[in-house]
Amino acid sequence: MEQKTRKPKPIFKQGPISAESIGVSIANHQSKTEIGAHNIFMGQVRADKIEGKKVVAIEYTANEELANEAVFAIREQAFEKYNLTCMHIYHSLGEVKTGEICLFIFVSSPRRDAANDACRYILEAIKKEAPIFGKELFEDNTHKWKVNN
Amino acid sequence: MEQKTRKPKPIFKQGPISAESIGVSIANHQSKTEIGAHNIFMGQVRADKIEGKKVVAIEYTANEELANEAVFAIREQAFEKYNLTCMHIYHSLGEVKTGEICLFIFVSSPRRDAANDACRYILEAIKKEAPIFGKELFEDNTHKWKVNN
Amino acid sequence: MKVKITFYGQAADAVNSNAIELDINEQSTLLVLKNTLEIKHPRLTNIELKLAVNNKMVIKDFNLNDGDEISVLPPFSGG
Amino acid sequence: MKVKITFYGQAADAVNSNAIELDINEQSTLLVLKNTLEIKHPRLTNIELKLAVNNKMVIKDFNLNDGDEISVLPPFSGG
Repeated sequence: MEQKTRKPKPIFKQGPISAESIGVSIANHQSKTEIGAHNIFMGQVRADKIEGKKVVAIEYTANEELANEAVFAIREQAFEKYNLTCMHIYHSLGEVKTGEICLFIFVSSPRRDAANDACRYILEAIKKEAPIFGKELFEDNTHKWKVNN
Repeated sequence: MEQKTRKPKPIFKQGPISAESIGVSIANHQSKTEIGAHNIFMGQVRADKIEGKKVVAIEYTANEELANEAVFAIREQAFEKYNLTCMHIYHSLGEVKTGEICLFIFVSSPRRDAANDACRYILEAIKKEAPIFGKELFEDNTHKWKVNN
Repeated sequence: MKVKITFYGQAADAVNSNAIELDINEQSTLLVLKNTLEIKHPRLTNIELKLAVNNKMVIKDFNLNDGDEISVLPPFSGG
Repeated sequence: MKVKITFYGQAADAVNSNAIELDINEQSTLLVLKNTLEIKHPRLTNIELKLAVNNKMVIKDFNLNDGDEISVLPPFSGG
Protein backbone atom coordinates (compact mmCIF):
# COMPACT_ATOMS: atom_id res chain seq x y z
CA MET A 1 0.00 0.00 0.00
CA GLU A 2 1.05 3.52 -0.68
CA GLN A 3 2.14 5.66 2.24
CA LYS A 4 0.26 8.94 2.39
CA THR A 5 2.38 11.94 3.36
CA ARG A 6 0.34 14.92 4.46
CA LYS A 7 1.68 18.13 3.04
CA PRO A 8 1.30 21.66 4.39
CA LYS A 9 -1.52 23.56 2.72
CA PRO A 10 -0.39 27.05 1.68
CA ILE A 11 -1.88 29.72 3.93
CA PHE A 12 -0.85 32.84 2.03
CA LYS A 13 -3.04 35.06 -0.12
CA GLN A 14 -1.65 38.02 -2.02
CA GLY A 15 -3.23 41.19 -0.58
CA PRO A 16 -6.29 41.40 1.69
CA ILE A 17 -8.74 38.57 2.38
CA SER A 18 -12.11 39.60 0.96
CA ALA A 19 -15.33 39.56 3.00
CA GLU A 20 -17.01 37.94 -0.01
CA SER A 21 -14.63 34.96 0.03
CA ILE A 22 -15.38 34.54 3.73
CA GLY A 23 -19.13 34.43 3.01
CA VAL A 24 -18.47 31.75 0.38
CA SER A 25 -16.32 29.79 2.82
CA ILE A 26 -19.15 29.83 5.39
CA ALA A 27 -21.70 28.71 2.78
CA ASN A 28 -19.45 25.77 1.84
CA HIS A 29 -19.94 24.29 5.31
CA GLN A 30 -23.68 23.85 5.12
CA SER A 31 -23.36 20.33 3.73
CA LYS A 32 -21.35 19.23 6.77
CA THR A 33 -24.23 18.43 9.07
CA GLU A 34 -22.07 17.05 11.87
CA ILE A 35 -21.02 20.64 12.61
CA GLY A 36 -22.78 22.44 15.45
CA ALA A 37 -20.49 25.41 16.00
CA HIS A 38 -18.16 27.63 14.02
CA ASN A 39 -15.69 30.12 15.38
CA ILE A 40 -14.04 32.64 13.09
CA PHE A 41 -11.24 34.99 14.02
CA MET A 42 -10.31 37.80 11.66
CA GLY A 43 -7.42 40.19 12.03
CA GLN A 44 -8.06 43.62 10.52
CA VAL A 45 -5.43 46.28 9.89
CA ARG A 46 -5.95 49.05 12.44
CA ALA A 47 -5.28 52.75 11.77
CA ASP A 48 -3.02 53.06 14.81
CA LYS A 49 -1.42 56.39 15.62
CA ILE A 50 2.24 55.95 16.46
CA GLU A 51 4.17 59.05 17.50
CA GLY A 52 1.61 61.25 15.78
CA LYS A 53 1.70 59.34 12.49
CA LYS A 54 -1.20 57.26 11.23
CA VAL A 55 -0.78 53.73 9.90
CA VAL A 56 -2.29 53.47 6.39
CA ALA A 57 -1.38 49.85 5.62
CA ILE A 58 0.68 46.88 6.74
CA GLU A 59 2.98 45.17 4.29
CA TYR A 60 3.46 41.51 5.13
CA THR A 61 6.45 39.38 4.22
CA ALA A 62 7.21 35.85 5.38
CA ASN A 63 9.47 32.90 5.01
CA GLU A 64 6.61 31.17 3.27
CA GLU A 65 7.94 27.63 3.45
CA LEU A 66 8.73 27.85 7.16
CA ALA A 67 5.45 29.63 7.89
CA ASN A 68 3.39 27.07 5.99
CA GLU A 69 5.12 24.29 7.90
CA ALA A 70 4.65 26.03 11.25
CA VAL A 71 0.94 26.53 10.58
CA PHE A 72 0.62 22.94 9.39
CA ALA A 73 2.12 21.75 12.68
CA ILE A 74 -0.26 24.03 14.65
CA ARG A 75 -3.16 22.65 12.61
CA GLU A 76 -2.21 19.05 13.37
CA GLN A 77 -1.81 19.87 17.07
CA ALA A 78 -5.25 21.49 17.14
CA PHE A 79 -6.86 18.44 15.51
CA GLU A 80 -5.12 16.25 18.10
CA LYS A 81 -6.15 18.43 21.02
CA TYR A 82 -9.77 19.25 20.13
CA ASN A 83 -12.69 17.45 18.50
CA LEU A 84 -12.82 19.40 15.23
CA THR A 85 -14.55 18.84 11.91
CA CYS A 86 -12.52 21.24 9.79
CA MET A 87 -10.28 24.24 9.78
CA HIS A 88 -9.27 26.96 7.31
CA ILE A 89 -6.43 29.40 7.83
CA TYR A 90 -5.37 32.26 5.55
CA HIS A 91 -2.85 35.07 6.01
CA SER A 92 -2.12 37.95 3.70
CA LEU A 93 1.16 38.71 2.00
CA GLY A 94 2.00 42.13 0.58
CA GLU A 95 0.04 45.28 1.29
CA VAL A 96 -3.16 45.27 3.32
CA LYS A 97 -4.78 48.66 3.89
CA THR A 98 -6.41 49.77 7.15
CA GLY A 99 -9.88 48.27 7.48
CA GLU A 100 -8.93 45.26 5.37
CA ILE A 101 -8.58 41.72 6.65
CA CYS A 102 -5.11 40.15 6.92
CA LEU A 103 -5.80 36.97 8.91
CA PHE A 104 -8.67 34.50 8.76
CA ILE A 105 -9.04 31.48 11.05
CA PHE A 106 -12.19 29.40 10.66
CA VAL A 107 -12.73 26.41 12.96
CA SER A 108 -15.75 24.10 12.94
CA SER A 109 -16.71 21.44 15.45
CA PRO A 110 -19.72 19.50 16.64
CA ARG A 111 -19.48 21.51 19.90
CA ARG A 112 -19.02 25.17 20.74
CA ASP A 113 -16.27 24.81 23.36
CA ALA A 114 -13.98 22.90 21.00
CA ALA A 115 -14.52 25.44 18.20
CA ASN A 116 -13.89 28.41 20.50
CA ASP A 117 -10.88 26.92 22.31
CA ALA A 118 -9.24 25.69 19.12
CA CYS A 119 -9.67 28.99 17.27
CA ARG A 120 -7.94 30.85 20.08
CA TYR A 121 -5.21 28.24 20.38
CA ILE A 122 -4.46 28.51 16.66
CA LEU A 123 -4.47 32.31 16.73
CA GLU A 124 -1.98 32.54 19.58
CA ALA A 125 0.24 29.84 18.08
CA ILE A 126 0.35 31.54 14.67
CA LYS A 127 1.32 34.86 16.25
CA LYS A 128 4.10 33.13 18.18
CA GLU A 129 5.41 30.51 15.78
CA ALA A 130 4.89 31.60 12.18
CA PRO A 131 7.74 33.65 10.65
CA ILE A 132 5.55 36.42 9.26
CA PHE A 133 6.61 40.07 9.44
CA GLY A 134 4.35 43.12 9.40
CA LYS A 135 5.70 46.48 8.30
CA GLU A 136 3.44 49.34 9.37
CA LEU A 137 3.38 51.96 6.64
CA PHE A 138 2.65 55.59 7.54
CA GLU A 139 1.10 58.40 5.49
CA ASP A 140 4.52 60.04 5.00
CA ASN A 141 6.05 56.87 3.49
CA THR A 142 8.06 56.05 6.61
CA HIS A 143 7.53 52.72 8.33
CA LYS A 144 7.84 50.84 11.61
CA TRP A 145 8.09 47.10 12.14
CA LYS A 146 5.05 45.73 13.87
CA VAL A 147 5.49 44.07 17.27
CA ASN A 148 3.06 41.44 18.52
CA ASN A 149 2.00 41.34 22.12
CA MET B 1 -31.77 68.24 27.54
CA GLU B 2 -33.56 65.19 26.34
CA GLN B 3 -32.91 61.94 28.14
CA LYS B 4 -31.92 59.17 25.76
CA THR B 5 -33.40 55.77 26.52
CA ARG B 6 -31.61 52.92 24.80
CA LYS B 7 -33.98 50.36 23.42
CA PRO B 8 -33.35 46.66 22.75
CA LYS B 9 -32.50 45.92 19.13
CA PRO B 10 -34.49 42.93 17.85
CA ILE B 11 -32.28 39.85 17.48
CA PHE B 12 -34.71 37.54 15.68
CA LYS B 13 -34.69 36.59 12.01
CA GLN B 14 -37.35 34.36 10.50
CA GLY B 15 -35.66 31.14 9.33
CA PRO B 16 -31.92 30.53 8.87
CA ILE B 17 -29.23 33.22 8.85
CA SER B 18 -27.67 33.26 5.39
CA ALA B 19 -23.93 32.98 4.76
CA GLU B 20 -24.29 35.79 2.25
CA SER B 21 -25.70 38.20 4.85
CA ILE B 22 -22.74 37.35 7.08
CA GLY B 23 -20.31 38.21 4.27
CA VAL B 24 -22.09 41.56 3.85
CA SER B 25 -21.94 42.17 7.60
CA ILE B 26 -18.18 41.57 7.58
CA ALA B 27 -17.71 43.90 4.60
CA ASN B 28 -19.62 46.65 6.43
CA HIS B 29 -16.88 46.81 9.05
CA GLN B 30 -14.06 47.77 6.74
CA SER B 31 -14.70 51.48 7.25
CA LYS B 32 -14.18 51.12 11.01
CA THR B 33 -10.41 51.41 11.09
CA GLU B 34 -10.13 51.36 14.88
CA ILE B 35 -10.97 47.63 14.72
CA GLY B 36 -8.05 45.18 14.90
CA ALA B 37 -9.88 41.94 15.64
CA HIS B 38 -13.22 40.32 14.92
CA ASN B 39 -14.59 37.19 16.50
CA ILE B 40 -17.64 35.47 15.05
CA PHE B 41 -19.51 32.59 16.59
CA MET B 42 -22.09 30.74 14.51
CA GLY B 43 -24.39 28.01 15.71
CA GLN B 44 -25.32 25.50 13.01
CA VAL B 45 -28.10 22.91 13.26
CA ARG B 46 -26.49 19.49 13.67
CA ALA B 47 -27.92 16.24 12.28
CA ASP B 48 -27.78 14.53 15.67
CA LYS B 49 -28.94 10.95 16.01
CA ILE B 50 -31.15 10.53 19.06
CA GLU B 51 -32.39 7.03 19.86
CA GLY B 52 -31.81 5.99 16.26
CA LYS B 53 -33.67 8.95 14.74
CA LYS B 54 -31.97 11.73 12.81
CA VAL B 55 -32.66 15.41 13.45
CA VAL B 56 -33.68 17.15 10.20
CA ALA B 57 -34.37 20.63 11.57
CA ILE B 58 -34.84 22.68 14.71
CA GLU B 59 -37.90 24.83 15.12
CA TYR B 60 -37.25 27.83 17.33
CA THR B 61 -39.80 29.72 19.37
CA ALA B 62 -39.19 32.42 21.94
CA ASN B 63 -40.75 34.96 24.20
CA GLU B 64 -39.43 37.60 21.85
CA GLU B 65 -39.85 40.59 24.11
CA LEU B 66 -38.15 38.91 27.06
CA ALA B 67 -35.41 37.47 24.84
CA ASN B 68 -34.70 40.82 23.18
CA GLU B 69 -34.44 42.43 26.60
CA ALA B 70 -32.21 39.67 27.96
CA VAL B 71 -29.85 39.97 24.99
CA PHE B 72 -29.87 43.75 25.28
CA ALA B 73 -28.78 43.43 28.91
CA ILE B 74 -26.04 40.95 27.93
CA ARG B 75 -24.92 43.35 25.21
CA GLU B 76 -24.67 46.26 27.65
CA GLN B 77 -22.75 44.10 30.14
CA ALA B 78 -20.31 43.06 27.43
CA PHE B 79 -19.68 46.68 26.41
CA GLU B 80 -19.08 47.50 30.08
CA LYS B 81 -16.74 44.56 30.64
CA TYR B 82 -14.66 44.62 27.45
CA ASN B 83 -13.20 47.28 25.16
CA LEU B 84 -15.42 46.72 22.12
CA THR B 85 -16.10 48.67 18.96
CA CYS B 86 -19.31 46.97 17.91
CA MET B 87 -21.45 43.89 18.21
CA HIS B 88 -24.14 42.17 16.16
CA ILE B 89 -26.34 39.35 17.41
CA TYR B 90 -28.97 37.39 15.47
CA HIS B 91 -30.98 34.31 16.35
CA SER B 92 -33.38 32.39 14.15
CA LEU B 93 -37.08 31.88 14.77
CA GLY B 94 -39.07 29.13 13.06
CA GLU B 95 -37.58 26.24 11.17
CA VAL B 96 -33.83 25.94 10.55
CA LYS B 97 -32.69 22.85 8.67
CA THR B 98 -29.55 20.85 9.47
CA GLY B 99 -26.48 22.57 8.07
CA GLU B 100 -28.12 25.99 8.33
CA ILE B 101 -27.10 28.73 10.73
CA CYS B 102 -29.37 29.61 13.67
CA LEU B 103 -27.17 31.89 15.77
CA PHE B 104 -24.72 34.62 14.78
CA ILE B 105 -22.59 36.61 17.22
CA PHE B 106 -20.15 39.10 15.73
CA VAL B 107 -17.88 41.07 18.06
CA SER B 108 -15.26 43.63 16.99
CA SER B 109 -12.59 45.28 19.08
CA PRO B 110 -9.27 47.04 18.71
CA ARG B 111 -7.66 43.97 20.38
CA ARG B 112 -8.01 40.23 19.90
CA ASP B 113 -8.40 39.23 23.55
CA ALA B 114 -11.38 41.53 24.07
CA ALA B 115 -13.08 40.29 20.88
CA ASN B 116 -12.53 36.62 21.78
CA ASP B 117 -13.48 36.93 25.46
CA ALA B 118 -16.58 39.00 24.74
CA CYS B 119 -17.85 36.70 22.01
CA ARG B 120 -17.67 33.72 24.33
CA TYR B 121 -19.22 35.65 27.21
CA ILE B 122 -22.16 36.66 25.03
CA LEU B 123 -22.63 33.13 23.69
CA GLU B 124 -22.77 31.54 27.12
CA ALA B 125 -25.04 34.26 28.48
CA ILE B 126 -27.51 33.94 25.58
CA LYS B 127 -27.70 30.17 26.06
CA LYS B 128 -28.38 30.67 29.76
CA GLU B 129 -30.52 33.78 29.91
CA ALA B 130 -32.56 34.18 26.72
CA PRO B 131 -35.97 32.45 26.70
CA ILE B 132 -35.56 30.71 23.35
CA PHE B 133 -36.73 27.15 22.79
CA GLY B 134 -35.46 24.66 20.23
CA LYS B 135 -37.64 21.78 19.09
CA GLU B 136 -35.62 19.07 17.37
CA LEU B 137 -37.64 17.66 14.49
CA PHE B 138 -37.02 14.08 13.31
CA GLU B 139 -37.51 12.46 9.92
CA ASP B 140 -40.65 10.67 11.13
CA ASN B 141 -42.34 13.94 12.23
CA THR B 142 -41.80 13.25 15.93
CA HIS B 143 -39.86 15.78 17.99
CA LYS B 144 -37.78 16.25 21.11
CA TRP B 145 -37.14 19.47 23.02
CA LYS B 146 -33.54 20.55 22.78
CA VAL B 147 -31.51 20.75 25.99
CA ASN B 148 -28.50 23.05 26.28
CA ASN B 149 -25.43 21.95 28.14
CA MET C 1 -60.06 38.21 38.28
CA LYS C 2 -58.64 37.09 34.98
CA VAL C 3 -55.05 36.41 34.00
CA LYS C 4 -53.56 35.33 30.69
CA ILE C 5 -51.04 32.50 30.70
CA THR C 6 -48.69 31.78 27.79
CA PHE C 7 -46.86 28.45 27.65
CA TYR C 8 -43.58 28.02 25.80
CA GLY C 9 -41.70 25.02 24.40
CA GLN C 10 -42.30 21.76 26.20
CA ALA C 11 -44.56 23.53 28.71
CA ALA C 12 -46.97 24.15 25.81
CA ASP C 13 -46.71 20.44 24.93
CA ALA C 14 -47.47 19.52 28.56
CA VAL C 15 -50.69 21.53 28.71
CA ASN C 16 -51.53 20.99 25.03
CA SER C 17 -52.04 24.70 24.51
CA ASN C 18 -50.03 27.82 23.81
CA ALA C 19 -52.12 30.26 25.82
CA ILE C 20 -55.13 30.24 28.11
CA GLU C 21 -57.15 32.73 30.08
CA LEU C 22 -57.89 31.76 33.65
CA ASP C 23 -60.27 33.03 36.33
CA ILE C 24 -58.47 33.11 39.65
CA ASN C 25 -59.35 34.29 43.15
CA GLU C 26 -58.53 37.81 44.22
CA GLN C 27 -55.23 37.79 46.14
CA SER C 28 -54.00 34.68 44.37
CA THR C 29 -50.24 34.64 44.32
CA LEU C 30 -47.98 33.47 41.51
CA LEU C 31 -47.08 30.28 43.41
CA VAL C 32 -50.71 29.44 44.03
CA LEU C 33 -51.32 29.81 40.30
CA LYS C 34 -48.33 27.59 39.52
CA ASN C 35 -49.62 24.89 41.88
CA THR C 36 -53.10 25.11 40.34
CA LEU C 37 -51.60 24.59 36.90
CA GLU C 38 -49.46 21.65 38.07
CA ILE C 39 -52.45 19.90 39.61
CA LYS C 40 -54.43 20.33 36.41
CA HIS C 41 -51.46 19.37 34.17
CA PRO C 42 -49.20 16.95 36.09
CA ARG C 43 -46.69 16.76 33.21
CA LEU C 44 -45.66 20.32 34.13
CA THR C 45 -44.11 19.01 37.34
CA ASN C 46 -41.45 17.20 35.28
CA ILE C 47 -40.22 20.47 33.85
CA GLU C 48 -38.03 23.00 35.61
CA LEU C 49 -40.13 26.10 35.03
CA LYS C 50 -39.31 29.78 35.18
CA LEU C 51 -42.04 32.37 35.33
CA ALA C 52 -42.40 35.88 34.02
CA VAL C 53 -45.18 38.33 34.78
CA ASN C 54 -45.91 41.10 32.28
CA ASN C 55 -42.61 40.23 30.58
CA LYS C 56 -40.44 40.59 33.66
CA MET C 57 -38.70 37.52 35.00
CA VAL C 58 -39.97 36.76 38.49
CA ILE C 59 -38.11 34.91 41.21
CA LYS C 60 -40.07 35.63 44.41
CA ASP C 61 -43.74 34.95 44.96
CA PHE C 62 -46.17 37.88 44.94
CA ASN C 63 -49.84 38.81 44.50
CA LEU C 64 -51.20 38.79 40.99
CA ASN C 65 -53.42 41.51 39.58
CA ASP C 66 -56.36 41.40 37.23
CA GLY C 67 -55.13 41.32 33.63
CA ASP C 68 -51.62 40.08 34.44
CA GLU C 69 -49.88 38.18 31.69
CA ILE C 70 -47.88 35.20 32.88
CA SER C 71 -45.22 33.39 30.81
CA VAL C 72 -44.49 29.77 31.70
CA LEU C 73 -40.95 29.08 30.51
CA PRO C 74 -39.21 25.67 30.38
CA PRO C 75 -35.37 25.47 30.31
CA PHE C 76 -33.94 27.77 27.65
CA SER C 77 -32.34 26.09 24.65
CA GLY C 78 -31.37 28.82 22.22
CA GLY C 79 -28.31 28.65 20.01
CA MET D 1 32.63 27.25 1.21
CA LYS D 2 29.62 29.33 0.28
CA VAL D 3 26.35 29.87 2.13
CA LYS D 4 23.27 31.89 1.20
CA ILE D 5 21.75 34.15 3.84
CA THR D 6 18.23 35.58 3.59
CA PHE D 7 17.19 38.43 5.87
CA TYR D 8 13.60 39.07 6.83
CA GLY D 9 11.69 42.07 8.17
CA GLN D 10 13.73 44.51 10.23
CA ALA D 11 16.81 42.28 9.86
CA ALA D 12 16.73 43.08 6.13
CA ASP D 13 16.49 46.78 7.03
CA ALA D 14 19.47 46.40 9.37
CA VAL D 15 21.75 44.94 6.71
CA ASN D 16 20.17 46.90 3.85
CA SER D 17 19.71 43.74 1.82
CA ASN D 18 17.29 40.85 1.47
CA ALA D 19 19.81 38.15 0.64
CA ILE D 20 23.57 37.72 0.32
CA GLU D 21 26.00 34.97 -0.53
CA LEU D 22 28.95 34.65 1.79
CA ASP D 23 32.28 32.82 1.65
CA ILE D 24 32.99 31.28 5.04
CA ASN D 25 35.71 29.03 6.43
CA GLU D 26 35.24 25.28 6.41
CA GLN D 27 33.94 24.14 9.80
CA SER D 28 32.30 27.50 10.50
CA THR D 29 29.40 27.07 12.87
CA LEU D 30 26.08 28.88 12.80
CA LEU D 31 27.02 30.99 15.83
CA VAL D 32 30.31 32.03 14.26
CA LEU D 33 28.38 33.13 11.19
CA LYS D 34 25.92 35.06 13.36
CA ASN D 35 28.78 36.84 15.15
CA THR D 36 30.41 37.68 11.82
CA LEU D 37 27.17 39.23 10.59
CA GLU D 38 26.69 41.20 13.81
CA ILE D 39 30.20 42.64 13.62
CA LYS D 40 29.63 43.70 10.03
CA HIS D 41 26.08 44.99 10.72
CA PRO D 42 25.95 46.22 14.33
CA ARG D 43 22.22 47.11 14.01
CA LEU D 44 21.49 43.38 14.02
CA THR D 45 22.54 43.17 17.67
CA ASN D 46 19.47 45.26 18.62
CA ILE D 47 17.14 42.63 17.22
CA GLU D 48 16.23 39.35 18.89
CA LEU D 49 17.04 37.00 16.03
CA LYS D 50 15.99 33.45 15.31
CA LEU D 51 17.83 31.36 12.74
CA ALA D 52 16.76 28.66 10.33
CA VAL D 53 19.04 26.50 8.19
CA ASN D 54 17.62 24.98 5.02
CA ASN D 55 14.17 25.93 6.25
CA LYS D 56 14.37 24.19 9.59
CA MET D 57 14.34 26.30 12.74
CA VAL D 58 17.61 25.88 14.59
CA ILE D 59 18.16 26.35 18.29
CA LYS D 60 21.55 24.76 19.00
CA ASP D 61 24.80 25.66 17.30
CA PHE D 62 26.23 23.31 14.67
CA ASN D 63 28.64 23.10 11.73
CA LEU D 64 27.47 24.61 8.47
CA ASN D 65 27.91 22.90 5.11
CA ASP D 66 28.68 24.28 1.69
CA GLY D 67 25.47 25.49 0.03
CA ASP D 68 23.48 25.87 3.25
CA GLU D 69 20.68 28.41 3.17
CA ILE D 70 20.32 30.44 6.33
CA SER D 71 17.25 32.51 7.27
CA VAL D 72 17.76 35.42 9.67
CA LEU D 73 14.40 36.02 11.33
CA PRO D 74 13.48 38.96 13.59
CA PRO D 75 10.53 38.66 16.05
CA PHE D 76 7.43 37.34 14.29
CA SER D 77 4.55 39.77 13.87
CA GLY D 78 1.90 38.04 11.83
CA GLY D 79 -1.83 38.60 12.29
